[in-house]
Amino acid sequence: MTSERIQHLDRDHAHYLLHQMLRVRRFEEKCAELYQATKIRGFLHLYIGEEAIAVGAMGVLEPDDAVVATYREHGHALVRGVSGGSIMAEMYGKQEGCSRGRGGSMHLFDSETRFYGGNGIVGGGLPIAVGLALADKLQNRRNVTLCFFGEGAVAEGEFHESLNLASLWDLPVVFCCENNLYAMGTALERSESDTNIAIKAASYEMPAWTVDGMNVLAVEDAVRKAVDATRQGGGPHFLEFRTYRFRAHSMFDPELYRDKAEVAFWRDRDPIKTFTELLKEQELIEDGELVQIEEMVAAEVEAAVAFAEGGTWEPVSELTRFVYSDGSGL
Amino acid sequence: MPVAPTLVKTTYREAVRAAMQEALERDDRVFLMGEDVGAYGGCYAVSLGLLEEFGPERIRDTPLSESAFVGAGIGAALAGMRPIVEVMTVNFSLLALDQILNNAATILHMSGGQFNVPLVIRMATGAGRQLAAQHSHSLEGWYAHIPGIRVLTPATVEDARGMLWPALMDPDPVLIFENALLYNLEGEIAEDAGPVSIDQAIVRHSGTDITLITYGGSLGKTLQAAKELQRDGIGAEVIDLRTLRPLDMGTVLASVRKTNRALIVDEGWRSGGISAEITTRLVEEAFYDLDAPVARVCSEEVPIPYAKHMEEAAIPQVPKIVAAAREVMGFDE
Amino acid sequence: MTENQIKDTVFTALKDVAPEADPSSIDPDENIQDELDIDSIDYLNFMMGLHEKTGVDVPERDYAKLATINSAVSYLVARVG
Amino acid sequence: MNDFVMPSLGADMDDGRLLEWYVKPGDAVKRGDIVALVDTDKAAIEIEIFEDGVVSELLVPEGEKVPVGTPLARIGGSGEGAAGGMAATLPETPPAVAPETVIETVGKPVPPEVPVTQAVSSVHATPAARRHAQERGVELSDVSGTGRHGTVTKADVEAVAKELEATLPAEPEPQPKPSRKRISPLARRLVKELGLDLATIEGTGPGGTVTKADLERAAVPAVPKPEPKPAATRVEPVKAESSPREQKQAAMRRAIGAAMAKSKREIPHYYLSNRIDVSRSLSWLEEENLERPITNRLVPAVLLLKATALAIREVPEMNGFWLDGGFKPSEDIHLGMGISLRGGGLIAPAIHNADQKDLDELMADLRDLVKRSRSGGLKSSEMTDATVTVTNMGDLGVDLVYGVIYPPQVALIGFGKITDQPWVENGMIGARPILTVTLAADHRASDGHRGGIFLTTIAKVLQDPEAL
Repeated sequence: MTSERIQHLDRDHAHYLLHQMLRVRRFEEKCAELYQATKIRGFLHLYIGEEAIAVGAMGVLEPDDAVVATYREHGHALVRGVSGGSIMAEMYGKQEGCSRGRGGSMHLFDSETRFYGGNGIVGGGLPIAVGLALADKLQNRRNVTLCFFGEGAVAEGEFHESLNLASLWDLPVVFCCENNLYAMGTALERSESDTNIAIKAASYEMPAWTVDGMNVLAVEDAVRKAVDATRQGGGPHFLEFRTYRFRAHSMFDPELYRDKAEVAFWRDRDPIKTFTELLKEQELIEDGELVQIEEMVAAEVEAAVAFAEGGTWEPVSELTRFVYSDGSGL
Repeated sequence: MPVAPTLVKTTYREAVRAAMQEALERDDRVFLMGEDVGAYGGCYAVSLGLLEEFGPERIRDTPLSESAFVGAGIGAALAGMRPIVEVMTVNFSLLALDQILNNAATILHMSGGQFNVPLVIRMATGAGRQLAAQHSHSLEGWYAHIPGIRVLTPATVEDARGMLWPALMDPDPVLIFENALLYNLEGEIAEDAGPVSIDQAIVRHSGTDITLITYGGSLGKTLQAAKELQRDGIGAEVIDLRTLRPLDMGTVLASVRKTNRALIVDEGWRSGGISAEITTRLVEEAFYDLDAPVARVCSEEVPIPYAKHMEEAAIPQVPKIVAAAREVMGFDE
Repeated sequence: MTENQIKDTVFTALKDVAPEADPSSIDPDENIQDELDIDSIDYLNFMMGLHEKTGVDVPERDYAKLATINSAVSYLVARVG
Repeated sequence: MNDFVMPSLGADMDDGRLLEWYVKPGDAVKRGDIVALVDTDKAAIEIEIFEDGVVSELLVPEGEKVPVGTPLARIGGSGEGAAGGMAATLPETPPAVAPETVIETVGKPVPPEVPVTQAVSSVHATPAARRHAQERGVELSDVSGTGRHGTVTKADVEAVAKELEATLPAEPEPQPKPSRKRISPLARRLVKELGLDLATIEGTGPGGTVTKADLERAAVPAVPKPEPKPAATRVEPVKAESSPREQKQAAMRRAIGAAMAKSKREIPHYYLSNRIDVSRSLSWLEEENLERPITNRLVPAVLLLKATALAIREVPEMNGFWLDGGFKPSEDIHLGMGISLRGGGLIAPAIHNADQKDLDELMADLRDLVKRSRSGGLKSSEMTDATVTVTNMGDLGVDLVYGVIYPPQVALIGFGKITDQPWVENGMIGARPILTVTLAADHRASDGHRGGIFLTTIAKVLQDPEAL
């Protein structure tokens, strides 16, 4: 992070970034608790440790831009503007959830914010992002599609097919690879012949950078550059964020594949901790303000849980709704 | 006095092309993409000339990446376009199965009704051209297993011409299976032939003794079989399902309630196929109207072989249909 | 009607309500209902059968007098002309 | 003071073994701390706590396996300011809640010294073993499993079944399935609709199958079918084999067994009984029968049937079917009349709309049903139409019926023998003819309160026989 960047850091914006990261962190900590209390079921993949990426990226987007995410997408949805209550209700399986309880943790959708879902299939979202961008291009709209996926997707054919197609057709899509080093339990060097993902992307003739995903300012800068260039007609861009998830892959993961020293090393680089320290050092935040932010976040999480608890179960009679648009079961 | 419509001679191939041409003219949101649909003119020459007429933006050649371009079709549909994605043949559609099954068919439901996918995927299907096991699949019944998509199997020139537009206007994903042997089929249609239903079966030949239920590439053979049965005094009613999902059981049941006998002709494999589904529904809904067990003529349970005589033996043929129908009627040959 | 004819009539009436049974094989002094496992409806049908064949209308209070084959025969013998 | 409970780490996790405590009583803990190592079916996983406080007591010792939701430790109020900064500002976490489902099945928290695994775990058995056990009448809990993790396998069940067999008189060999007359579904329907006698119709279809054409040939004018089918002309008739009576009975035994096993397995029965003074009914009946020729006489059962039908009008929850997880009440009251067949077996044909019939009509129906039951002339609709079943076992000398409901019906009413018994009324004792009526009802469709009203209504109606 350049000192120049820090010098230009606006106090309000700094608070915004910290606030957003804490929202994601606290929200997900609550999710873990509720999962163990069996309020939330199914798969629950936590984003804790990777918050800087969603927070740094979403702030750059315009309202009409589109987002495609993965099954580790609570943070993306929350920062993109999907309400915590509707996300929590979705995880509870309540009909007030952002997908009416049809999707759960892995499938958050929101048409208001053009949030095209968490996708449960690794690599499954990339072709859709290409298509969204194709539609925007064909209709001469200046929107950009941001497509998130993990480094595990790089091994899938859809990664290569999609990058190729996007580049070939010069589509306004920014690929955001969240490289947290493990595809479930498989370390990157155990699955890729070349672990430099940005290099792979560059071979498809698109600008590709590697970014420190634990630094929210670095993320923000990189995404802004990529999105601006893409919006100007510069074609697809690729960003590889180096990051780390602090928690297990999912709740039922004994973490046999990585050692504690490695986790501790990365925890030391906790994007929230380091950013808070930076702000204190630069006198951009006071302890009282920090407490205030935490209180705001706690209240929001509490309200989200209350909203989910107060939600209702969709009547089973609606089971076959939304299989077809006319409501029929065919 | 009503004026009889002017009939024009055409082929199945030309009918599909005319349908696409019309759609591209009528609606800016429509575009065609797929492997070799542009410069080559389509593997089966279905889109020949369209590139010249509509340009590369709307007639898009894709790389050989079924998953990406079918997925891109889904994305484009989500964002307001009305794509026609041509997957060269059903055999290659398996490379896009994840996109079709996990995305196209589920997004409406998974999003709680927020996002629909108005996408049309066309593909050639069927055996009969000595292309051996990897190029001879009939998997349309397989796709009909999936809730969330619609499966059409036009068997006539009229349907080839008339099904595309309503499919494009349907808010949900529609798969159109064109039996490759039909592309050269000739027929006459009204010069101004318009859209046809995409959820109703149709009686192609009336009869009172037995109902022959079929679709797609087997329709012609079944009609031929009906003619031969007629010579034996057996009146066979032939139903063209036209769509495999939804299955128009109303039409099928009405016929079976009349004839009390049913035979299904399906180029798909027997085990777990659409013929099994139809049989089950007949048992569920018309058990007491049956005067004989429901019978089936399906493909033999083998990968389709290359040698001509072996391939012919593997898929439904007129004599097999006639024999099966006679057996149902109580003849012991 | 001779006593034997009456006995045959009783057997026939019993066979009508219990076709699978062989009345001639049961102890003529045992309770018919128990022996042939017949219920009140069967018993009523038995009475109706006797009525039809002999013309004797057995009042309900006399049912007990026709509990066994022998008692039924003597009851009827006394009443059939 | 809150409980720290065994967490659920996945929908497929039912219990966990506490391998190791990382804390001891007196230790301060804060939200997010790893406090124990738990072994699940998948792997050992470190578990965290979601509140701040001090461990006051460990409730489950190391090595023990407990269900999800079981309290593992008690956590006292936050004695020490645990973490500074962010964590400290969090609102107090509500006590972790054990899932309702677990509470229901597990009951109270189990004290640590009890070997919990045995107390709560049911028998592990393979699906085949379960089915086999049911078929062979073996209690699974009597079988010791030799499969993986002590799972009971089919072979284990078979071994126990063989032992049991050795101690019990040998069962008769299962009879081969009686041959069934081949008849097309359509013809079967028409035979029923037209009330034809299937035995008199010769099948000329393949394998001697009776088809609609055969019915037409049997000169039944009601069968609409103008043009004859070619099939009709050339198939040799094949006679269906007649089935021996024993086979028929064995088949019936099996059918009854299957229905009753299903009933006992699926229907939560509750039972109620009432003793009823039937002196008024009986004396009225005696008077009535005096005036009637023998052909018109009534039996007491008719009064009971009518009384039952009228009581059902008052308490409709007894009448109908439990289908697809819900009670479907029936508007019509079709009383299934339990009729035993001599030589074994039981059927329950229906008297239709019993509540709308007078006593003479009911009597006629009853006589007709009994007669045809015995001779085998019942229509299948009569066998399947009943909306509730009545069984009168008084003729056999039975005092009290403990009924088994015939699924999918929801109630069975049983009448016992009418006997003279001491009866107290207005403080005076006398001998009265007493009948015990019992109700076996499906607790999913009704409860004892309504059942009680139902029986009381029968008793009340029987006190006023003129009105029946």
